[in-house]
Amino acid sequence: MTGDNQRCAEGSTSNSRSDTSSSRRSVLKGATAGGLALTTGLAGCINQLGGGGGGSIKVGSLVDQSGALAVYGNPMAKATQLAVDQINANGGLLDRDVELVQKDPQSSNDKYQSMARQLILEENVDVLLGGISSASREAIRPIIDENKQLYFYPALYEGGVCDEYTYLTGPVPTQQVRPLVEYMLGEYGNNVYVMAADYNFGQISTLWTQRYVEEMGGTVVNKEFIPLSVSDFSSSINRIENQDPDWIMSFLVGANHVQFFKQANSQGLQKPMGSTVQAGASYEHKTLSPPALQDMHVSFNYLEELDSERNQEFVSNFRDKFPDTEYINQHAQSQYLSIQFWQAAVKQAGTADQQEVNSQLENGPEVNAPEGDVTLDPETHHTNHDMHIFRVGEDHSLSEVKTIKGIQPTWLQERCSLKSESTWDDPTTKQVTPGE
Amino acid sequence: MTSAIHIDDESDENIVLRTESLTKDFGGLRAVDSVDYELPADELRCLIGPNGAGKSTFFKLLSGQLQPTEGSIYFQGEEITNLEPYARARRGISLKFQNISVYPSLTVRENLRIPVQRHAADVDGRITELIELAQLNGLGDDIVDNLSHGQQQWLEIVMSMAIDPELLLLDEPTAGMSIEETRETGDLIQSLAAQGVSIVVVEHDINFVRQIADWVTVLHNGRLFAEGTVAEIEADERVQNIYLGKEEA
Amino acid sequence: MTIGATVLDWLSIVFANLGVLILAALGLAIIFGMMGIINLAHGEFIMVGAYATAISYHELSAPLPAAILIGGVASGVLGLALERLIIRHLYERLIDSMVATWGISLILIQAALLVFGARYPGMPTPFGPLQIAGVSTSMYSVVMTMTALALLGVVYLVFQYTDYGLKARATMQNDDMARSLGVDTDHIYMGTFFFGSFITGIAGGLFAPTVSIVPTLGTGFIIEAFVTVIVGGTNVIVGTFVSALSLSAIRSLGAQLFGTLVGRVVLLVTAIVIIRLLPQGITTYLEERS
Amino acid sequence: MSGNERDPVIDETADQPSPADGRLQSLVDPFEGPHTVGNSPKFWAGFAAILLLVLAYPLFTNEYRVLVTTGFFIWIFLALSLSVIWGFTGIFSFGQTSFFGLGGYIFGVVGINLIDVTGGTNLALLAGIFLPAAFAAILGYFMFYGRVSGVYVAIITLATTLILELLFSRTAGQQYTIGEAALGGYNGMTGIPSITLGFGSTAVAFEGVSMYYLVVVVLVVLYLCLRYLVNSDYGHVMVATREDEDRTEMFGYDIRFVKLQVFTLSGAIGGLGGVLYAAQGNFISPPIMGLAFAALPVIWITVGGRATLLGAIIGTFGLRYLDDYLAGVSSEFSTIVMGLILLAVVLFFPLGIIPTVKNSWENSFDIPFLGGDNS
Repeated sequence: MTGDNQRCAEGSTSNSRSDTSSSRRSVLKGATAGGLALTTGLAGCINQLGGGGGGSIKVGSLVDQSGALAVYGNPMAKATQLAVDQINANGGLLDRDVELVQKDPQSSNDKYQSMARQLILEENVDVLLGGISSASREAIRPIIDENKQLYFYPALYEGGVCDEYTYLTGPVPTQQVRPLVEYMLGEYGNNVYVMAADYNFGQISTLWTQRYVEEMGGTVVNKEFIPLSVSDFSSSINRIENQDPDWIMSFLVGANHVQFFKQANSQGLQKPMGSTVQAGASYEHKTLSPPALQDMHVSFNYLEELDSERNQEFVSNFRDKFPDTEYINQHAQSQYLSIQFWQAAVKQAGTADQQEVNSQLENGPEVNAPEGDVTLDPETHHTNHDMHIFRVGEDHSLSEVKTIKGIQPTWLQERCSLKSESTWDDPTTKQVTPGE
Repeated sequence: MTSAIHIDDESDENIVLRTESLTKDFGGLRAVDSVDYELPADELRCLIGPNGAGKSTFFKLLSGQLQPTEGSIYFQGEEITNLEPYARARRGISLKFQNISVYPSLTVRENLRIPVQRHAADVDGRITELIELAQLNGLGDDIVDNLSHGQQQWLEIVMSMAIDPELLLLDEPTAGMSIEETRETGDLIQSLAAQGVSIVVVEHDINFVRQIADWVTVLHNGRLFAEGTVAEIEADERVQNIYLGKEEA
Repeated sequence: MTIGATVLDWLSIVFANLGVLILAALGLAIIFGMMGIINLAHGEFIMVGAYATAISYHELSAPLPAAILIGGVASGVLGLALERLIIRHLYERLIDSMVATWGISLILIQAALLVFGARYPGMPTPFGPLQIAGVSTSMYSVVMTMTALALLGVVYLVFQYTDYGLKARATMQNDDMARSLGVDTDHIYMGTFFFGSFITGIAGGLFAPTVSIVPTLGTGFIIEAFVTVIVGGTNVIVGTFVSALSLSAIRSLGAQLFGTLVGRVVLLVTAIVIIRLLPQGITTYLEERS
Repeated sequence: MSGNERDPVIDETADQPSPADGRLQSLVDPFEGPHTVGNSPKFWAGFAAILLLVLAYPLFTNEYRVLVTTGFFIWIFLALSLSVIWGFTGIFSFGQTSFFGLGGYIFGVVGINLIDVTGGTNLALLAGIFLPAAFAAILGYFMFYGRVSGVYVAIITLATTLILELLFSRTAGQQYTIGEAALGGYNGMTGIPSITLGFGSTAVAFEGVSMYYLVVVVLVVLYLCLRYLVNSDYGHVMVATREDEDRTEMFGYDIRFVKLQVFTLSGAIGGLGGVLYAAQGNFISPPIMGLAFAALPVIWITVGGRATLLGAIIGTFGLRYLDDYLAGVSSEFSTIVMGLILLAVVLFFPLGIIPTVKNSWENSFDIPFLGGDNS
């Protein structure tokens, strides 16, 4: 009985909740007043059995291709398609076709939840990828934990997720912020002005920035949090000019916030800037007309401009298949990388069964991804990345100024040991924040 | 300059409604200009005046729809100047609006149920009674929108009676009616007056005024211009002039 | 930071915000004030104006003023088409016009995404910085506000001194009466919707150099536009100006002192308080006083 | 004003109703009246049939469809909270999502903190209903006793829900934790317990199929209560206020207080919907109070039909099903099709689907739609 039918026996009866809420097993879930649930469970299974057997291995993917986050999601959707097509092109996986079921939640957390349920409970996918904003990840993680679904979250984020079923192929602040702060303090001076999007990602990244800046002897002269819907920065630009910092650290996210760079440029604000989101994720250097993003320094594990031989091949394959691609951002490469890790683990495990694949993943496989050779960290389920710092020129061309090899998510390693302390049936599923 | 002649000097408690220098400004325009008005109980009186004389504004001040700029209003001896409209209705003031205000999408019976259910014990009995009074027999379940203009006016008059008021204010009850309907409205109003409710009617049609009332008050440019019996007012040359637009206040 | 500099800072921001609010709200005020149509697709008319300006700037390399004009015409024509096809049946049906324009908004955003992708190349902000008495502001924002005030003047002139303007105001007060006096109200509505959309397109064109050209760019303006129009009350010119001035003054004060979030919340709270104190908006209050 | 026109009375005394009908009739009598669609044995038969179908649905489908359908039913609470004030009392509110969001967040905070103490979410459920109702009462007093009406009520309520969205998306830091429950800022609050009634170990958690039945039962009870309300004397005053405020006030009704009471009730219904939404998804985030969601109930009611509870229910279920289906198909044209549908409904079903279907049915077949004798 192959993996994907196992859920049928397990899914409708087991109910281990994530440890934060009540550990009470749901009595009613097993047998409602009319005893209907039991028959439902079986009924639910009957139609699944038919669909199981040796059919294709299913990969589920949720990326926003419309609404405010489409700018990040379009390249990601193409990257997933490319990865699956490449697998099928050379013989599929374990001699079975890989079928991609990719949906567009239209930048709405509500749709993320219902589509995650559809992919897990109805499509019975063997692995789930996707989620762009931290909000969408947190919206579907309870559903993933409840149904023991193997899940890869590709985007860079504020860090701290320690979840048995979740793997994170995007970088975390320890990997992105520390090297960037170190470089910028060295190059431009100790007074930093932080501009951050006013939600979890912006706030926690600012906490990390403050910690590293102070650790390295600098001072954060001001921290400003901007709601996602705000697009007017005149008061902020005035404050920056008055406080005259050495450089600015930016965690601005979304189409509205991009206007900060245009307005700053047109108001004559000339300051070197650092960011873990600009260019590499939302490719402003492609869409803003120069010199708005001049003197911006970004630290990423992946940029389309990376001039490794392996990346050039990846980029040309990508653009051959999708000529109208605007930019291949970090999120897209991480989708591709997630499938590489999953593929390696499935081959190792010899089955698509999620529990087996999970234990293989916890052996810390190494894959040669477009960004370079990367390994999975067994204890935190995060990825060890090389970090590249690029500077945006006056004509918005990118030039690499520094590379730091193999950075591990050290802070999380002290607080999260999934391989040793968490198991498939008694999972740890929490998110740790710097305050703790 | 008012030529009010008080024929019957009533003592205070017999006055059901009194206003003291009641005034209302709309920006620069003074719609009602310090009007002193008295209505003895159980009287049926008319209020006339050319268009824009302030009649409707005066009624809206009485009903509480508008707040006066100055002056005060007394009802049955108590001041009600700043009382909310619903509180005045509960004390016994009822208004029939200038343009017909009934519930067009509901049936006649449902229209009547709204005022009646708050005031009568035997709701259905009272409704049937009022339907007859409004000469709408057999139309109880018709949608009010389908009734004729006159029928809707009668329905509203009867609805305003349904809350057993002490004082009934009727704002142009015969507007848009045929001669025959106007006469019937006159009979209806007189039959209501007979039930012991004081009534003030705003009207233009002088024949209608002659038919129903014996005492008339004339408003002009927001001020109380003249008061007296129908005959005196008809004979008063100055009243005719303001209707012909000759005389300034 | 001397007090004077902070006040100057604040004034420069108020001036910039004033321009944005007037531009965002003027087209809506004309359509909502005149015809009682709640146009939830107003943000998308701004987006169409911005796209048309960006496209004509990049593809036709048209100079900025010409590109902005093209933006205005594009929105105007779109408005005209939608008025003839859909809105014409919805006059006097305030709520239904809202649902219909919400549908139009969904369609326009997705269509822009399909045709131009998630992000269209932006435009440089012209003129660079402006230094006045130690306060640096963007020259373009000054130009925008001046243009906004000029547009206000144009709209005033059109409504006060043209034949169309007279008929339009008559139709606004009482369309049945106007019709009985021989005014072809159907044409007036068509013309007014075109005029409102044209002004909104011009606003979109003016915003183009300061925003990133994405299908959802309109959503950023719709709340501020509605609040400005509602608080302004019935008079299109005076109402829009006075409410835009007071709202931008209060918002920038909040933003200057407590940060942008407070600025945004303060704008909404001010709108609530003004509506509560002047239930018919500022203009009726002014008219009563004049 | 759109309302449902009715044809002259069809005299039904011809076929004498048997005693059984009599008892059935007296049972449903309080739920029938002029302000609801469907007031006859045929309607109730149809109602019972559909209810049976709904109760049996989980037998024929998988757990995912049950969860999704429960979600559709939960949205109906939001629609009914608007229908009762807008459809029946003429209060056009654009901010019902503020009660929905508040209900969800309050249930989350109280639930997370008490689930391991009392073993149940009883207090959380009550708090999620009564605190939004209290908030509605305060907001209602502020508006109605200031004689604010018409489109201005819509703008104030819209501004309120947008302010709530802004403030809640600001609560991301550690300091925004109430007891155990982290508000979570823009990422939203996670770990919200399912509805668990009872105390200690005997408490019963409602999830999956059992939650489906709970929601269906609560929805049916709410629908019947609202039918009773709108057909009662109080309901007449509500409809009268909708039709003509000044006229109704001059009959001695303090319409400010009437609107306040109905608005408070609508806050409670919206809060209940938010509680069920948060409990089912074990999650709630600020966008639920944003502009996109605030506009939805207005659209559902306009499409379904403004002056009918049934219209609100059918309009909401239909559009949510369609939205889910189109998103599921994940074609690039999903939102365009939804936009076209909204246009079509507004242009071709001006009164909303239910009233238009009712009128055309009655005009063509000349028998009351759903067998209503005078509705």
